[in-house]
Amino acid sequence: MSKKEVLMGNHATSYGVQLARTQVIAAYPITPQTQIVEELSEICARGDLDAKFIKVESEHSAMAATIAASKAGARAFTATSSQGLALMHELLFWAAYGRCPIVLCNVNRAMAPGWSIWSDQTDSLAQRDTGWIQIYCETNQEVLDNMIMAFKLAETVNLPVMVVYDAFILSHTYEPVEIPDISEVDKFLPPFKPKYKLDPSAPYTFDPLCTPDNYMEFRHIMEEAHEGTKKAYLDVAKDFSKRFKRKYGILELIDAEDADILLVTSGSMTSTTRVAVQQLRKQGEKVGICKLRMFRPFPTEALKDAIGNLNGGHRIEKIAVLDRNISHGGGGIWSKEIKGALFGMSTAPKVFSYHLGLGGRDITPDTIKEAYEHVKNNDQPKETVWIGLKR
Amino acid sequence: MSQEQNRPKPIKYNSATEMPYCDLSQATMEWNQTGTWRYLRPSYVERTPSCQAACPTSNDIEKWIKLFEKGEIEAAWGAATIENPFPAIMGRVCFHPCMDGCNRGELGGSVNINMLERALGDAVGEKLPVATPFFEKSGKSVAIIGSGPAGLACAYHLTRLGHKVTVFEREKKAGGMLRYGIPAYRLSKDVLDREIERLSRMGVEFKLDSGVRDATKMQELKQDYNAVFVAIGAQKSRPLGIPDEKTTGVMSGLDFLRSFETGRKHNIGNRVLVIGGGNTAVDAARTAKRLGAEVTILYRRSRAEMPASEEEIQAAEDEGVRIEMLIAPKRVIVKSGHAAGLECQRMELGEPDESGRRRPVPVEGSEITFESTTILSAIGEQIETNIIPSSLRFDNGALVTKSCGQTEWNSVFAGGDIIEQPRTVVDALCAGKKSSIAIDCLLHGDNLDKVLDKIQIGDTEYVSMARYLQHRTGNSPILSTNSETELLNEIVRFEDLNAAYFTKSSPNESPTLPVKDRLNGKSFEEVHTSPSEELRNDELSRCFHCGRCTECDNCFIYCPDVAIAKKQSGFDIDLYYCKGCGVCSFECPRAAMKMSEEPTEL
Amino acid sequence: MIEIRFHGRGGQGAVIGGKILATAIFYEGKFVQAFPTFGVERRGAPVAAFVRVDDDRINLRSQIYEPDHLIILDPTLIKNPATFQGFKKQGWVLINTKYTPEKFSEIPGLENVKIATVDASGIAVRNKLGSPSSPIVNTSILGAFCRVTKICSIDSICKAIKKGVPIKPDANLAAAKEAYEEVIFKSVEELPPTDGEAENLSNATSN
Amino acid sequence: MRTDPHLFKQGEAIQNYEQKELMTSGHLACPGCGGALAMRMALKELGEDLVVVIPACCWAVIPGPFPYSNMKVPLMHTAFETTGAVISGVRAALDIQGKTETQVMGWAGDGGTFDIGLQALSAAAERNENVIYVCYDNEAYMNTGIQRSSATPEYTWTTTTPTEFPEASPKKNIDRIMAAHAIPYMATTSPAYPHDLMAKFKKAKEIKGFRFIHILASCTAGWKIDSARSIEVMRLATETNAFPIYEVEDGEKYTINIEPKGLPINDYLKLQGRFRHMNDQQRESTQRSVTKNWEWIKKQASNS
Repeated sequence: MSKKEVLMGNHATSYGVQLARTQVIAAYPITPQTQIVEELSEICARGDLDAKFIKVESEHSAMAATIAASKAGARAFTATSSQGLALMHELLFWAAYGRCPIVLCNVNRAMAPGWSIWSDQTDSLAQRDTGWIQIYCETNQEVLDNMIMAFKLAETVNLPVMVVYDAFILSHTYEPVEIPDISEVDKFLPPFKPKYKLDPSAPYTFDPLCTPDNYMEFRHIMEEAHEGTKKAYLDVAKDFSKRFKRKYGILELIDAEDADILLVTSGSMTSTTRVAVQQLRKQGEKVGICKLRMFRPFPTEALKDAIGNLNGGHRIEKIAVLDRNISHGGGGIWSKEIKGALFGMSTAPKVFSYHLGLGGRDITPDTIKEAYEHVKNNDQPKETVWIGLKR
Repeated sequence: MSQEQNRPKPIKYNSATEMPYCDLSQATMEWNQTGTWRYLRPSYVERTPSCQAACPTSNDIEKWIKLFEKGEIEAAWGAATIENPFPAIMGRVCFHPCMDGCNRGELGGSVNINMLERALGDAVGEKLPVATPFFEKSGKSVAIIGSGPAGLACAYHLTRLGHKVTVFEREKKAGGMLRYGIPAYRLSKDVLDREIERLSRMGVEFKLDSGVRDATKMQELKQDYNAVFVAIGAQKSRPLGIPDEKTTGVMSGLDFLRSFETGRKHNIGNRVLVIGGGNTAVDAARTAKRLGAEVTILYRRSRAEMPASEEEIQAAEDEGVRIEMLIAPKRVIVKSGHAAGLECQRMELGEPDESGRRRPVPVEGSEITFESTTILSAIGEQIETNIIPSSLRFDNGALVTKSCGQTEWNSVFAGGDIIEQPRTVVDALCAGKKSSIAIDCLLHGDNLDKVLDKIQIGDTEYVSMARYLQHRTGNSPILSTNSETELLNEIVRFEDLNAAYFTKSSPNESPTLPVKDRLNGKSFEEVHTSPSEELRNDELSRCFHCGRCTECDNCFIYCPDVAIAKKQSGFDIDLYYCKGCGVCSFECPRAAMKMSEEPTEL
Repeated sequence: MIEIRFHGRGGQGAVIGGKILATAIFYEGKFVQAFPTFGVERRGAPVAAFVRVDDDRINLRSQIYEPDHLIILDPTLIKNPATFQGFKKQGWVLINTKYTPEKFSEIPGLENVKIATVDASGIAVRNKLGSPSSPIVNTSILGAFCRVTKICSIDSICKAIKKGVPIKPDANLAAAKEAYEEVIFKSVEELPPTDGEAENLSNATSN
Repeated sequence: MRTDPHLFKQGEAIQNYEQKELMTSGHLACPGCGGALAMRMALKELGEDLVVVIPACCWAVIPGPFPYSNMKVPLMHTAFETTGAVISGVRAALDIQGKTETQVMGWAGDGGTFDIGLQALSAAAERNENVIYVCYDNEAYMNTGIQRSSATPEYTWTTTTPTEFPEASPKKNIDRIMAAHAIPYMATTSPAYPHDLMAKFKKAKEIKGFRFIHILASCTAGWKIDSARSIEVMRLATETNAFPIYEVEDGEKYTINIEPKGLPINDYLKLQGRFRHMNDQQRESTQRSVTKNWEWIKKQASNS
C-alpha cells in the first residue's frame, strides 16, 4: 500500500533510493545535498535498506566507488551538488563511457566563486558532454518517482542517469509525496542483472586501452543508446503510470493549445511559471508552457513534434526560454540547445532567451511575467535578456 | 607446427554491431608474437665445470655428484666410471687437482671431492657392479705391458670400447705402483684386489708373472696383437750419487715399500733417515714410523718445493716424522760395514733452475751428521730402458711419443711414468685413457687429430671419453639429459656463476683415524675412513653444479613473459613469446644458459 | 612528394632518425614532415616512423600507407608482414644487415626490388653507439640512405646529425660517413628498368 | 643443493609456483619488466577468486588493448587517482552479493600511489577496507616516458629532472605513511625475492582488512639498465639497504624479512644509467640516508 507523507525533496530522493533497493552508496557531504546521505545512512544503519554505504573522502572517490560497485554487479547510487559534481567530472565520463547504469542525484547549486549554496543549473548543465542522461524535476513527487524510474531506465539502456532538482526550492521544501509500496516497486524494478560484471567465473577485462581501430565504434554504439533512451524513458514511464497512476513524458505542454507564445522551463521554476501563466491567461494572453524534463539526450524530435502539432498545426509565433544558468560567452544553455534543435524547421518559432534566478535569486510570478512582456513586445530576438538584474 | 596453428588469432571487427556495447576484453593476448621483439635468444647449454677441466681424467664430477645426491648410487658410479675406472682407489690416493679447480673454493673452500669419490667407490664397492662395454666385440686384440694405473686404465677403456685386452705383468699380482708403491694405510689391498677383480670380470685377461723382460718380446707382441700399450712405469730408484751408497743399511725407498707386498722383511732398526721430498719419501717415512722407528726426512730444498702432496707431508708430521729442510747428503758414514749415519751439508736457495724452483746451493762449512740404523733413498725413479727396443727413442729419461702416447711404431703406444708426464696415479689414468682412444681410432681408421678437437676439454690436454662416445655414436650416456641442451666446450669459472645464489660454507674434512691409533695396533689400517652418510650428503650439497642445469626453476620463475614452461625434465622456451630480455640466463646460478644473437631468418 | 617509412624497434632511434633525415632535406630547401607511429613505445617492439618530402608546402597529415622508400633498421623485421605493406616497388629498400642485397632478392615479392644493404649495427658498435646487444643505428643508416637515394647530400645529413642527436655527435657523424662509404647497392643505371620505375622517374622530374 | 635462503629453496618455499599461470604471454611489457614479473608472482599466490583494479600506469597498457587481455582474472581499469576508492566500491558490491571471500586487489604504480592516488589510498586505508593495495614502484612516471614522481630517489635522472638538475628531494617514505594508518598489514617486497614476495601475498590473503604491499619494480628503460640485469639490480637494492624488505603489522610490529648483506650503495647505483652523473658527495649523501633509514627500521624491529 502506498502512503502519503510530507517530505523534503532530499528525503524523497532517499526514499527513492531505498525503494529501488540500491545495493551500494558512496557519497560525500555537500550542501544542499547532505540530507540525502544523512537519511540514507540512517536507513542503512536501521537495516531498512540492505546496502553498503561507503563514506568516501571526496566526490571524486564517491563516483569512482560507485562506478566500481556498478561494474562489480551492484545497483549503485551517489548524490552531490555543484563543486562536488565538478570534481566528479573526469569520472562522469568514466561512468558513461564505461556504460555503468548508476544513478546520481544532483541538487542544482551555483558554482563558486563567489561561494554560493543556492540554486542554479549551471553545475549539471556543464556536464552536458559527459554522456549522462539528465532528468530535471519540478516537484518532490517527481523526484521520488524519477529516482525509481531512473534506475530502471539506466539498467535498460546501460547508461548513467543524473536526476536533478533545485537547491532549497525542492531540496529543503516539505510537500506531500506519495510513497509507493516497495512490493509494487519490486515488480516494476527487478534486481540488477548486468550482462557483464567483474566476476571471477567469467574473467573479463573492463575498460582496456582502445586503439583508433575501435574507439569511434564505441562512441557510435553509445550514441545509438542515447537515441534509444528517449523511447526507453517513455516505455519506463508508461509502465510506471500503469502501476502508480502518475504519468511522465520527456517534455510536457501546459496551456499550450491555442498559445501564441510558449514559455520553455525546466525544474522547479515550472511551478511558478504555471502561476504566472494562469494570471496571464486571465488577462487574455495566449501563453502556454513547454516543460522540458530531459536535457540529455536532448528531446529534439519531441520538441519539434510538440511545437509543430499544436492545435492542428497552429503556429507558435515565439518561444521564451527561461535559463537559470549561463554558459559565459554563449548565453543560456537550454536556449542554445533549443535553437539548435529547431534550426531548419519551416514553422520554427522565434526563440527568445532569458537569464533569470542565477545563484538562487528568487523567481516569482512577476519575474516570469517580465520575461513574457519582453517576448510579447519584441519582434526579433536579440541577445539574451537578463531578468531581475540590478543595473 | 601444430602448436603454431593452435595459437589464438587476432580479432578483426568489421562492424560496430559485432562489438560488445562497452570497452570490454574477452580475448587473450596470446596471438601477439612478442618473440619478434627479440635481439638475443636464450637457450640451455652444458658447460664444463672447472673441477672436470682440472682433472686429468676429465672426470664428470658434477654429474655423479648430482646423481649421488639424489641417492642414485649405481647411476652415479656408472657416470663416474665413464672416465675413471676406479673411484674407490682414486678417492684414496688421488692428489685431487679437481679440488684446486673447484669454484666452491672461492666461497668457503672447495668441495671435498676426494672424500666424495671414496664414498661413492665404497658405497658400491661390495656390490661389485661391472662396467658394461659400450660396443659389440670388435674382434681386435690389444696387449698391455704392465698392470699399473696406466695399464689398468687402458685395459678398462679398451674393453668398454669392445676390444679383447691381455695384460702382461711380471709380478705375481696386478696393480703395479698401486700395489707396490702405495702403502696399505693409504690404499687397502682389499680395495685394490676388489677393483682389479672387477676388471677381470669385465673380460680383461691378466697374464701374471709373465712380464716382458726384453725387447724381442715386445716385437712379438706387436705382431700378435693389433696394438700394444706399454706401461711399464719407472721402477728403478735413482742413485744418490754419494760415496758408499751401496753399503748395507742403505736401500731404496721403493724397494722398502715393495717389500711389504712381496713378504720380504727388513730390519730397519730404530733410527731411519729418508732422503728426498716426493711421495715415495713420505710414504717410506710414514711406513718406517709405523714400524716403530724414529724417522727423519732430509730434503735439500725448502718445504714449499717438496713435490709430495701437502696433505701427506702434514700427516707425516702429525705422526711424528721429522723433516729437515735444506739438507743434502754428502756421504754415508760406514761403521763395521754397515751404514751408521749420513754426513750432510746445509743448503741455501739460490737462483731458480730450469724447473723454476730455486736451486739449492751448498753453504760452505755447514756440514752436519745424522746417525741412522737405516737410510732410505727416495730421490726419484728411473725407467728400465733395457726392455724397450732400441729403435724407440728416449729423451731426458722418458720415452718419446706423439699425441696420445703413440710411438714411432704406429701400433705401439706408451703411457704412464714411462713417458714425459707428471708421475701421479691420475696422470697415469689419463694416459691410459688417451691411448685407449688413440688405439680405438687406429683400429677404426679414424683421424685422431680431428677426433681430439672434439673431445678435448677446453684448452687442456685432457680428453673426455663421454665426448668420444658421443663422437662415435651420436649420443652419450652422461652428457646432456635434454636433447635441446647444447654442449659447449667452455669451462665455467667462478665469475661466470651468479654468486647471489650461493652462501659461503666450509668444507667437511675427511674423517681420519686418530694419530695414536695409527701408530700402534692399527698401524696399517687406512688413515682415512669413509664419511658417514650425513657428512657425505652435506658435502654433496656444497657442489655448485657449474655449467649444468639442476632444474632450480630460476629461469622459469623469473620469466616476465611466461615464456618458459616446465617439462617432465628440463624446460621449454617458447620463442614465439620470448622477448629476449636475458633475465633467465643472467639469473641462472650456474651458467647453464646462454644468450645468442637472434638469427636473421630469410 | 616522396614518402619514406622507417621500420625499427623501440629504442633503436627510428623516430630521431626520421627527424634528422627531414632536417637534412629541409636544409636543402625542401618542405618536409616527420612523425612517429602514434602510440606507446616498448623497448624492442616493432615501431615505424615516417618522413614526407616535397617541393611545396605539405598539407597531407594522414599516415603513410604507400611509401616510396623503406628503411629497415633491424633485419629480423623482414619477417614482419607489416614491413612491406603498401610499398611502391619503384623505390629503394635499405636494410641494416651483414648480408649483401642479393640475399634479399631471393625473397618472394622482392625479386625485382632495388635493395641496398649496410651493416649499420656493426658500424654503430664500432663507434660505440648504444650497446653491442642493442646498437643505435639511426645515424649510420642515414649515411647509407642519402648515398643510395641521393635524396640529400652527406653534408646535409652531417649538419642535421650535429643538431639532432642527443649525445655523442662526433661518433654519430663518423658512423654516418662510414655507412655512406660501406653501403652495398647497384646504381640505378645498372638495374633493369621496370614499368613502374619509368613512370616514377617522370613523376620525380615533373615535381 | 645449497642456495641462498633469502632467495628461495627449491621445491619448498614456492609451493604455488607451478600452479596455473593467471596471466598469459603476449603482453606489452618491455623486455625484463620487473612490474610484469611482480604481477605474475602475485597472481600465482592470490589465485583465481580475485578481482584486480588497475589505474593509469604501465599496467594499464601491459595487458593489451581491446578486445584482448593477458589476465585470466577479472580486471577493471580505472582513472589514475581512484584506486583506493575503486577497490572499496568493488569490495562493497561483492560483499552485498555475498562474495565476501573473493579477494580484491588494487595494483597501482608509484605515481598512482605516492602522488595522485594518495588521497583515495589513505581514505581506503583509514576505513580499513578489506582489500589488498599493491604499489609496484619503479620510482618515476614510466608509462608517460620517465618523469619524476615523489617516489623518485634523490639525485636521480628523469626526463623532468635532467642530469644538470637531478631530483632534489629524497623519496617519499610511503611505507611509514601507510604504517602510520595502523592498517593490519604493510609490507615491502621485490621480485628479486620470489619466496618473500609470494609468502607475503599468502600472508596478506589470510588477513582481513586493509593490506598494503609495496613492491620494487625495475624499469629497464627508466633506470637505464641492461634488461638481463633486471633482477640483479632489484636484488642489489635490498642488499644495499636502498629498498629494505620488511613488514609492519597493525602499525606496530616491525619484522625484517630479508637480512641484507649491507653492501655499499654504489654497488646498486653504478649499474644504473639514471645515477651515472652522480658525484662522490651525492653518493656519500645517499649512503648516509640509506643507512639512516635502515637503522631506523632495525630499531623499530628490535623494539617490537
